[in-house]
Amino acid sequence: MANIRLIDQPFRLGAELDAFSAAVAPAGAVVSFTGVVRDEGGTLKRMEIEHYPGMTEAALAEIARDAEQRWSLVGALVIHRHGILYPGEHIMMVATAARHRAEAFIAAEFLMDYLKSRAPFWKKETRLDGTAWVAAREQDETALGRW
Amino acid sequence: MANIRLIDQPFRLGAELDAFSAAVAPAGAVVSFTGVVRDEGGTLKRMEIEHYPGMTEAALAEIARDAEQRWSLVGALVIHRHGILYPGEHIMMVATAARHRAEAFIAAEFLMDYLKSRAPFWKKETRLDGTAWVAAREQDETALGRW
Amino acid sequence: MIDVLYFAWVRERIGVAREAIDTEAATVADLVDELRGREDRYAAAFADVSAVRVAVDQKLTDFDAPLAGVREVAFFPPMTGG
Amino acid sequence: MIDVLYFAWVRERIGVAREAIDTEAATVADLVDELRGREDRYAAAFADVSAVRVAVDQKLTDFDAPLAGVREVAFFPPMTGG
Repeated sequence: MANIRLIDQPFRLGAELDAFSAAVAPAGAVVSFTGVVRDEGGTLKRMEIEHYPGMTEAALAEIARDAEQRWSLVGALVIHRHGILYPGEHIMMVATAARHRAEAFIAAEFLMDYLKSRAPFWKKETRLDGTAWVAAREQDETALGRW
Repeated sequence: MANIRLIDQPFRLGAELDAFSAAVAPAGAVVSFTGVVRDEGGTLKRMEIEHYPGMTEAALAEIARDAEQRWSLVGALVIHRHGILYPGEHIMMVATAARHRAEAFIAAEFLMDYLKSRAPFWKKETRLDGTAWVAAREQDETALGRW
Repeated sequence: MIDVLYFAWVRERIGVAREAIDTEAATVADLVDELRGREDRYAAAFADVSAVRVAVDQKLTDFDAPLAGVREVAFFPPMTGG
Repeated sequence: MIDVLYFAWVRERIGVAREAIDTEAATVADLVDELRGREDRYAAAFADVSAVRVAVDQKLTDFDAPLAGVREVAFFPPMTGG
């Protein structure tokens, strides 16, 4: 069963990966992805992530369940923050565990592609010159065509 | 510059990923892969990894340099153990950092594919019923055709 | 009565995060037309519906989706998580 | 004199990890033939050369590689790192 957490405070990447890795001990391969708030050359002051309570949890659970079934994962982890974040902070992480590396890699990429475009999160950036909602990247939508 | 380490003692996965993530702060995307000694349903007692001192370091450095150049990585980390390992221990890890996730993922897969088939390591397993060298998997060799 | 929720810049343009709307609209598109006719702030939010996504009872869907029996409709821009 | 190194089961079959060999062999394949003719343990290690890989001066290469000026040759099975 996937471990899914939606949180409004920083999380400890390394500690989370250690705990996940220990929990999926029979797996031979563990892949993680972490998204980090870039400082954009010092121009980004902070990021705010809005989400849709209720739908967010359901969407993440469905995406993780899909991944687990498609690639017989030993386990999957999704952590995503909302609220205010500062440059250098981790926005989210996914981790996947499988018997061999190919499955762990592809499942992590699948999770990320869906999480980017199908989980109800919206990022707003406050830069030195003002505030703006982050626009969806067209390649994030087209990435879904792979699956 | 890639950080490459060949070690004969256990390493702390989470602490290594935290340190790597902090060192590549301008990157938006960090991917890690970790290979773990499986216990094969309790039949595996230990694994011994032999390597070719001198060539190993050179091969790892060349593979990492290739990855950094092909995908403009912000950073890359390779840690690989040799000597005796027990089930549940981490055999190796790679981590990659890039501006966007696609580059970080593909560079990590490239590192793994080359590390599997082009870095001079050999695994020997001691099972309940005896000792045997691990055979190379054909798909590990064919995986290189992708690059 | 349907609970209508707005997120991100759709919320900012409309000025509320959630409201209960008494409507006979048969589909999401009908509801959008009805809202557009009410006040400028709705017209501004729905000026370009190709930039707006919709969820009905917390499932992503499209503007043709029927509203019979529906409790909750949400409008928002394309998602930017991860 | 060339330093010849053996790893994994190639090392186990030959019984040493490294030895200095005085040889006039022009290529890796010639060296393998020479070794095979010496003793059974070499013949056993090189019985199926399709299962053996070679590095010359720590670079992977093939059995056609020339040995002129070479200091180190290593024989081993396909690698199984990662």
